[in-house]
Amino acid sequence: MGLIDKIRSIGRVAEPATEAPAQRLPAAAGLGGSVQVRHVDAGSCNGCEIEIGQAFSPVYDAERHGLRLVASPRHADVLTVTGPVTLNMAEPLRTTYEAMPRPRMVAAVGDCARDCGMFAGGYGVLGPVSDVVPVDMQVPGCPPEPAAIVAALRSLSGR
Amino acid sequence: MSAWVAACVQAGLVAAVAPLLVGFMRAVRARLEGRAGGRLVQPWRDLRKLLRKEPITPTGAGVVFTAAPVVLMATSVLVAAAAPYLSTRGPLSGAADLIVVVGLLLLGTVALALAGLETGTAFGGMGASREMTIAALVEPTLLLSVFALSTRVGSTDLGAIVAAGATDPAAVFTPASALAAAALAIAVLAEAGRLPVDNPATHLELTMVHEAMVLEYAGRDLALVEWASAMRLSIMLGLLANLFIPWGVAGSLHPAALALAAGVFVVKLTVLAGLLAAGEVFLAKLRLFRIPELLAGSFVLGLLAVITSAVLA
Amino acid sequence: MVDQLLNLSCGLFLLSAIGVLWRRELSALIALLTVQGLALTGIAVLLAVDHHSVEAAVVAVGVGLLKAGLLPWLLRRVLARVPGARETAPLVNVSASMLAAAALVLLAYAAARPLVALAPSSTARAAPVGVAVVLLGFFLAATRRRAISQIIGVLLIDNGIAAVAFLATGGVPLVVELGVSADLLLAVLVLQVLTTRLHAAFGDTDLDELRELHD
Amino acid sequence: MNQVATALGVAFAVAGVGALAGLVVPARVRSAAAGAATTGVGLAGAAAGLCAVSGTSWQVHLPNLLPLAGVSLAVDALAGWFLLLVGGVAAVVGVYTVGYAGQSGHGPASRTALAMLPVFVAAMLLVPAAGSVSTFLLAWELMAVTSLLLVLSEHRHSPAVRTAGLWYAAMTQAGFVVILLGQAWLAAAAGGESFATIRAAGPGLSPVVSGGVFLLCVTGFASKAGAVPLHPWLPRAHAEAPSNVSALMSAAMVKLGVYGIVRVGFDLLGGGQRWWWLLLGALGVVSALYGILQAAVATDLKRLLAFSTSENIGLILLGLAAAGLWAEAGQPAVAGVALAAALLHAANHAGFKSLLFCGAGSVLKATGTRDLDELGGLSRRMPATTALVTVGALGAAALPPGNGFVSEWLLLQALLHQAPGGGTVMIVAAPVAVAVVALTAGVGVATYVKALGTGFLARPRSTAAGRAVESPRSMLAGMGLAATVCIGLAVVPGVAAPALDRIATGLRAGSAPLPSSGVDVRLSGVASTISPLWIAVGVVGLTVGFAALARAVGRARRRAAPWDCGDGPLTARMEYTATSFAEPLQRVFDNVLAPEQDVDVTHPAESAYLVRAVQYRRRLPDRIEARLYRPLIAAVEKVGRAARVLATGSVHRYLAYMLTALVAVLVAGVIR
Repeated sequence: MGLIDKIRSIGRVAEPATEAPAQRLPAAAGLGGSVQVRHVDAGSCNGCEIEIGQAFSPVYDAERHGLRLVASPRHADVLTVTGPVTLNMAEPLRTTYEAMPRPRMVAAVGDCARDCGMFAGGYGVLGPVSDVVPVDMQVPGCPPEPAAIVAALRSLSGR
Repeated sequence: MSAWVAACVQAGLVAAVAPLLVGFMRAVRARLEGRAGGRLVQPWRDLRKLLRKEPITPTGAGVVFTAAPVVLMATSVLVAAAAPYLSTRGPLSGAADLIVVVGLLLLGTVALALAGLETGTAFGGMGASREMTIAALVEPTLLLSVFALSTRVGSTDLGAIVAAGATDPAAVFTPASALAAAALAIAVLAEAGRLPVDNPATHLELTMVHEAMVLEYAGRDLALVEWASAMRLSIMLGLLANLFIPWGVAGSLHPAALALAAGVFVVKLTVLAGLLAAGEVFLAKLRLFRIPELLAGSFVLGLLAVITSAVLA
Repeated sequence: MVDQLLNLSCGLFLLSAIGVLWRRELSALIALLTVQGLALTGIAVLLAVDHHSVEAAVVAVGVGLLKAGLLPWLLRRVLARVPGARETAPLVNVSASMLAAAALVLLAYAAARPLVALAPSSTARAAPVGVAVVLLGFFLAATRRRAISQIIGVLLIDNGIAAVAFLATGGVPLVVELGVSADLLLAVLVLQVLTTRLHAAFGDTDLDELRELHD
Repeated sequence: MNQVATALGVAFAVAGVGALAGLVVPARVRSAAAGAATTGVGLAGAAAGLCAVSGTSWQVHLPNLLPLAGVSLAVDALAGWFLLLVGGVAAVVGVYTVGYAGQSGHGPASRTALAMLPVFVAAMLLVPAAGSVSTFLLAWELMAVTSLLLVLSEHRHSPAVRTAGLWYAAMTQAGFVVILLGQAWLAAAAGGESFATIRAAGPGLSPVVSGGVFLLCVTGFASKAGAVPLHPWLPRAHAEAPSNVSALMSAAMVKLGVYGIVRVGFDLLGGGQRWWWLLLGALGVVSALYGILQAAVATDLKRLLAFSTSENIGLILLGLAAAGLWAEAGQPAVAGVALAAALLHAANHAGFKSLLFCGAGSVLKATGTRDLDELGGLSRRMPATTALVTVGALGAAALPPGNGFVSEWLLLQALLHQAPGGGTVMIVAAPVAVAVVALTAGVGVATYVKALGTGFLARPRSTAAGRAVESPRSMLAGMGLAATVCIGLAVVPGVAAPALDRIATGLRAGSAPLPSSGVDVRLSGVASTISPLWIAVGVVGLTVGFAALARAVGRARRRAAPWDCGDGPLTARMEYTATSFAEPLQRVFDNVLAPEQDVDVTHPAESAYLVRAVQYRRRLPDRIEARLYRPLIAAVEKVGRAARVLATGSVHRYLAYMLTALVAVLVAGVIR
């Protein structure tokens, strides 16, 4: 019965939610408060992955805002992309975007995804995400804080 | 005539409640994990959005792929309309047979499995293969518990079984029905793809059973699949509830009685779903080849149920 | 009312035996054994209430203390001393042994029908449960490798015999029950020592390795 | 003149003409002629059966048609049911044969094959029509010989056909001998060889005699019916025979084994003791489980169908056993339900299995392979065939609204019903039987999902499958006919109720099982109802409705490459094959199937941690055959070799043998 005691002693770890964003991104109007997220690591250093993982962890609990990570791009509305797009990941990124049903959006998470950050000009780097797929929103930071990621995604779900 | 109306109302009720039930189970799980969790209506929001999005057919897939979600939905709705959830006197007495219900649910599973194979992806085939294996092994348990329940009444008609139970409580609290309930509960877990047989929340394809078959579905198709799956869960929990807690089911078709029955039914569903969700927090998914052990156990429970019902009866 | 409760405790009694065959974790096995002890106690108490006999009640209390209290505690201690043994090592895989259990229970019911026909009372109708548990106990002891599984098997057999005695005759003399229980206690203690020695000698409690003592 | 007589007369006449035509007409039109003749025979036989099941019985004795006993025919409702069954199958197969045999002039279109086809059908019609032991045995042997010739019709193509023929010949002749002994004993004990006399004397026979006769007859009939463990000929013959012949054998001929058991067990011997039916039930249980498990792991499409025949026979035998037990326990109503379930399932199986074997034939013709691992993608290349096969598979999987479902529902009702008088045996046997039926149904569903999903859906796994073309119209027509029958049986099985009632009451086995069954199926002994029509209407209607609704609202559908995890396009080699689909089931039932599999991993020279190639091989030998028949065959061979010593080849030696034999006989005569 150890688990029950743990549950009781820990209680609720999710931090109190801030109020919902004032306006929702116009492109996300059709989603009606439900946002499924598919993630692609286009060549990141995994710093952003850790932060995204945190965003869906019990502490930040993105699920309460109608956000969910899904297992297939076919189920997804938003593609979160991290890192500078490397030569090898450009095609997979394009296929993933193609596999998503319309309306679909792309969120470039982290400075590398916006402008290749410190990897700009690297021999294996093709360019920022916007060179490969149309980007609808960007989350600055190296890495961006989970709160920032959650806030950005909330501007899609509107809750 | 009114019987048909009642059936439609019942189907509508199940269809409306099922996503909420899923939302409720997610909420319970979230609370036990220390999270705040989403709203109850979140699954409904998801469905609404998915219905608006475009469906995608993989190249090379044909009519089977597009038909499967619809067949799944049709079978679920038919069962939801026929089974005695609100009143024991449904219009489709010939379809409210327990064996027919099992067959119809299996038909939905088969449609989805064929669709998984039709996509030609490795994951689709894997999911289909695993789903059919589990379905095949669940069948004996299901029918043995049917046996145990029907010997009490001398009929496999769901309405008759529920009515008999409601009129004679002593016949419900027997070892036989307790064993049958346990066996049926495990079978329901397996059929509905819940832990420990299948993890509905997994993202790792190699551990998927049900999810692997629907990886290719998008938009409207996915909405139908998820809605139908939610309905199947409610359908089976509802059967479990009404077969073993048969009170509050209307014996007539009077609107007031039906309304009351609806309330009671929703409460039963909520309780069962809450228990299931809370239990899942304590469980881990079984290895695929440990699942036969679980089902063999439930099979023995079903057999014991039959024996005891035959001997003690 | 008493009949209903009696049936339920009989069902529990049988279920726990099945569960012992079903689960792999030894700790779970011991927990199930405790449950079974409680169910047996329940049966005894109900019968005592049924017959309004004080002696039977005393027996029931004794049974409860022994089967649901002392023996599981001893087994936990054995388990604690043998760190390696977390799961049973079945010689027959679990699915197969479940089917075998089904067959054994069928056999028990078929075989015990004359007994039931002899005294068609609700208590006698539950007697096959005891027979089934005896068979299951033998099966467990025969098809599990760890010494603790053997102990548990023996305990199942004893529980089954006790249940048959209670249900068929409506209670055994206090002396007999106490004597049997004393023997059992002794057996458990011996096996406990054996297990620990075995562990010390081989670092394992796999009884198949006792064969090495022959040659 | 009685209609049954007329119809049967027409049937036999057409058969003669057809055989002649098959022999004389040129190869161009040969298959058309023979096919038409077969259809004619089939339709006439079906007409006779229809008259018989609707109440007009007929019997005649023609003493001087044959020497000694002559020929006597007697057609009652039971015989009519099987006449109808055989005739229907033959009508379907006849139409199918026209396109299937083609105009090549060899193989299934060879002179013998096409000439034999109508004769084979006529022989199968003669078996249930026989009214005396001698006529029955004659018809049975005629059926065996003609079917053997048909099985061998492709013997030039592969040696496998020859071994199959050998197995079939050996087992069917052995079965015939056993039946001969049984029926001769019966006739001798009853003091007359016409079924009427035996029927009168049957119940009065001593239990030893009747038990022995039942054992002998059941052994022979069960081997013809392909019940495990008397089945090894079946997967071979069904797989290697031309598909139209496989359809005839699996859908019609095998059922005559069932007919024999019903005729002897229920009719001639008039019920019997409990152990008969327990034995039959055990046979059914074993056949059902073993058959479906072998089918589930088979990758050869026709082998799969053949083993599924064993499974369905098992279910039918289970139904008969239940009927016998309930009748013996004094529960005529439930016994009637069980009997109805068995007979209805026989009809259903005839429907969907003829359809499925024809479908397998079309696939084989179009792609040249029966291996499911090589097939796939046919739903695009052969849409009509795929649709028709789907109807058959739905029935074979016993899913609503398929036709197999109704009969399995009836069977379950008969088993689920715990009537008083069953006693301990039924209390123990019924749950086991129910569990077996359930497991069989479950594995059966998986089996047919495999057959349909890996054989017809997804992408082609071989160039041959990729080049498949739709079959000619006549083949589709034949399959369409079968599909129509299947759908009819699935939606309104109530139409068969009067016939089944008449049979059950006629057999003294049970009271009318399905009184007042129209759209719904109502049982007399059991308080359960099923309305297949409404279930079908509900499923189809709701499906169509939802599809229309979904199409009406929402966005347009888009086609996109299947999701490949972003890593290159998916090839056919990445698909799940039939083998991989069945792998979990094979693992679960490892102890029963005992597969032989080995994995060789070859490493490159530089490092043992790298892998150059992995080779996986799996064989699933028929375990019963390996354990039971191989030793037997070895022993027989040893005896044969020993006997060779006597045969040195010198004529004088042989003449000496004859002389000694003659003398011995005479001496024996003198001594007595």
